[in-house]
Amino acid sequence: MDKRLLTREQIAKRIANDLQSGDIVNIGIGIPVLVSNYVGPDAEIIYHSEQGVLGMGKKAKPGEEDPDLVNASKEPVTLVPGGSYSHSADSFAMARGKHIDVAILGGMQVSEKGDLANWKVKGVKLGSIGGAMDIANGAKKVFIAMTHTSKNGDIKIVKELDFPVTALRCVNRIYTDMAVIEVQRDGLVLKEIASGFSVEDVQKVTEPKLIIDEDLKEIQV
Amino acid sequence: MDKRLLTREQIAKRIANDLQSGDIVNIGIGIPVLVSNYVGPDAEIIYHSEQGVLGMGKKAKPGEEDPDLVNASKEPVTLVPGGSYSHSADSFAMARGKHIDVAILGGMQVSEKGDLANWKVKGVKLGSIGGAMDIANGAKKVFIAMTHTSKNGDIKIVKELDFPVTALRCVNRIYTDMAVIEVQRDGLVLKEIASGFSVEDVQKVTEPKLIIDEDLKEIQV
Amino acid sequence: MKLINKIYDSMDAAVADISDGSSILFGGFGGAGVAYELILALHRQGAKNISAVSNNPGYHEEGIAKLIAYDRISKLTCSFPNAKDSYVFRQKFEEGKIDLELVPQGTLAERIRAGGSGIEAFFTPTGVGTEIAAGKEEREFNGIPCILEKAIRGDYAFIKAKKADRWGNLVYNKSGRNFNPAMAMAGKITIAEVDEIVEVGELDPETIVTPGIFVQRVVKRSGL
Amino acid sequence: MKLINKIYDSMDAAVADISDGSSILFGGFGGAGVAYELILALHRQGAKNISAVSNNPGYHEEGIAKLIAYDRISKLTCSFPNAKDSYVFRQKFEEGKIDLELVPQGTLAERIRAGGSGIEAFFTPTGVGTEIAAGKEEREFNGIPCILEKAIRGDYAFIKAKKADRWGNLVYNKSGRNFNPAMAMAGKITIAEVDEIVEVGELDPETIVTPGIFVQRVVKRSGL
Repeated sequence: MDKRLLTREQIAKRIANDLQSGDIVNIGIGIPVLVSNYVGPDAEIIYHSEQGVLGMGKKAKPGEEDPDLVNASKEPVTLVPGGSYSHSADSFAMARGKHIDVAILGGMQVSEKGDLANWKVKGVKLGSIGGAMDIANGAKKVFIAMTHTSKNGDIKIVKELDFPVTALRCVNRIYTDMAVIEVQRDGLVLKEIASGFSVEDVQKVTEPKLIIDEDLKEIQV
Repeated sequence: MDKRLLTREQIAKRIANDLQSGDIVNIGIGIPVLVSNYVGPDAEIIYHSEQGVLGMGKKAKPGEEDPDLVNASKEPVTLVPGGSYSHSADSFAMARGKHIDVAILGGMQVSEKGDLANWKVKGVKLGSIGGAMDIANGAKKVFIAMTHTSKNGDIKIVKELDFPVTALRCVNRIYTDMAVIEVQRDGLVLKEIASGFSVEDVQKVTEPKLIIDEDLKEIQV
Repeated sequence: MKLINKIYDSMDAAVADISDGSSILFGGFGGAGVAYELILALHRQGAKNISAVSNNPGYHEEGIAKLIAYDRISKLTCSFPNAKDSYVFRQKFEEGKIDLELVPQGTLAERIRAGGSGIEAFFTPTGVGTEIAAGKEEREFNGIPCILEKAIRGDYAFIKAKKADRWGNLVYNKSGRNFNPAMAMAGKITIAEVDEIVEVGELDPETIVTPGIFVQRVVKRSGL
Repeated sequence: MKLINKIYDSMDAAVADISDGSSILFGGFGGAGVAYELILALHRQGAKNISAVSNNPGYHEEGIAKLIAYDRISKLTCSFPNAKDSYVFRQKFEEGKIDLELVPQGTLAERIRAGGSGIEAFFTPTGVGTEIAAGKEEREFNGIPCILEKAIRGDYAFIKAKKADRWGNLVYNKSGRNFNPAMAMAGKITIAEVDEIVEVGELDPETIVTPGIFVQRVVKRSGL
């Protein structure tokens, strides 16, 4: 069987399958932005955007842009019916106060304890935090969407972070182009695996020893 | 000349003279409640009420009461044009954050350093604080309206409080039925005196040694 | 489509799962913004050993005074326990049947907001030099003496609002707002008793005071 | 009758008294809710050695990027300094001409709200185990590790709102709200740049987001 890494879109689609109607979800930049495209019409998901939008809708069409209604990447968006605005302190009260059900974030490194690095490359002087630390710390569940290894092949799922930390013990699940991995108290549990890959293939590019779920499946997307 | 103690109404009127148009004022129970009756029509005073009303108006007339619009004593009131509502945390952000220009409060004891006791009688087990501590601490200026001595003749302006403390070093001025006294760094300055009373009369019922203002006047009401 | 629907059919259904020993935040200042019908439903339900947070202890036998009268509340965190009409609380307190944590009103509101906001504790000047400071850490910041106050959260919050939609978005009526928005944030399960339920999208997004993220259940008052 | 009137005739008049070395809180997230005309007036006015607090450092040469380009800002407290279009800041930072205090966005918003609310410092989990925690006290509450963060205040706050009245009551437009309400609370002199000025009483009291108590000056945008 061919080994087929998931595309960015397929990773997003796989994550969308794990969202439930009613979830309040914060979406980070990168692959996470694609997730909302794959949420089915039978789910009512409420998107939180850090600058004070709860119930963020689709990107604004030409002509309906308002410079005062933007997403976290400063692109013009819309508000869905039922949406509301808050000031930044209250918006982050939502994030820090454990009111957001799921944060879907990109990752540079994730440790076997669920520590996350995603805000600054190692060795760089100037980085931007934005809402990353508050949201990673505060969301009820943190899902990481990323490629399993970096462009130049570096392992990203590691025993200990050596990139600058975003938040400790915050990640619940890691969705990569190769696997779905759950962070549990006793370690990383391999739950699903991309079509054509073996457990050994995944372990080879994953530093901590993986626990193999008894119900290991192929990723369906 | 007759010694004439000020009435409660006269104390209130004297305080009203020291308010300026534009002042944001918090009013405590007792004599302070009377102050707004004596604010002239040429001053726009904004009344803050702790439960989340900025721009509190007069008491509601029969038929216009709303059980959700009350003053700090739970009496139905009105809102003036320009008024607004806040939740309790924001309402006390106004008080604690030094945004209220003047708090006019009752007093049981005031010390020569400006310490205030006004929430609980000495020796009593169960007292109510309400907003007293936050407001006494947080207002830019605290004016105390009280009789100079207690009903049974106890001295209320003392060297050290022996009643339960409301807030330390918070009082700016004391308005009594006998005198207007300013709390300054070097002590209590007697600024005004009720008609017919001598400095000695006031000193006799004031424990700390009073500093006599060079411009000592009779209270005009 | 599985729509979000936080609306409960009755007050009784909305409080049915509250177990003995729960902590509950009760909105309201005096009689304004009190979830009276939810409180009555809780009385019928019978949960006891409740740890209550409320600015007032209720008046006569209304509001939480009724719960206190029936010995359902074992501890009250409160700023104004001793009003003339709060005789039920006073009597139970003197009999040793209810504990009191006395808190300045602003500190109470802020501790609750902190509980809902991921703030575990804060330093504030209110209470320095008073009996409220007993046992609390004191520290100066920029020459301002402060005491350390800790966050308050509740297993439940009983909120009174004017209007809600099925997402739990809320607007309030006048100073009936008071403690309700902060308590909505700090309740693990926040239950809103409302005068009116409207369609999603009817509330102006600029004027929603409590976004639905902070509300888990909504029930319409019977007004009886 | 001496009416309250916080309205200034021009942006220049509203910023005329700002002296070198002042601290200023600048509202806005990205380009939303930024008081652009006040910033331009401050540029004309010439004050330098400004200690600025702003979520972003401005883009291209717009907003506070213009002040940075002219070396008017000596220190920036900020959550997102390194965006693609924030090249002005990046260059000045690399040249050592501006200091940076990097703060997580939620901590930044909360430190500002604290500054306006009589909270001198607070404990929060955000930043634990990161470089943000360096030099800060760490303490556990209920098993949750937290760091101590201190209040932020400004000599001035530059706020952008939609409507104001002469009392300084403000409403905002959509997510243009962002940092503005908290900064209005924390500015000693808060100056609001607004699209429209209305009569006192025109704004619905239930919908006022920033009550006038937090605003000292109001100026209408020219829109040019």
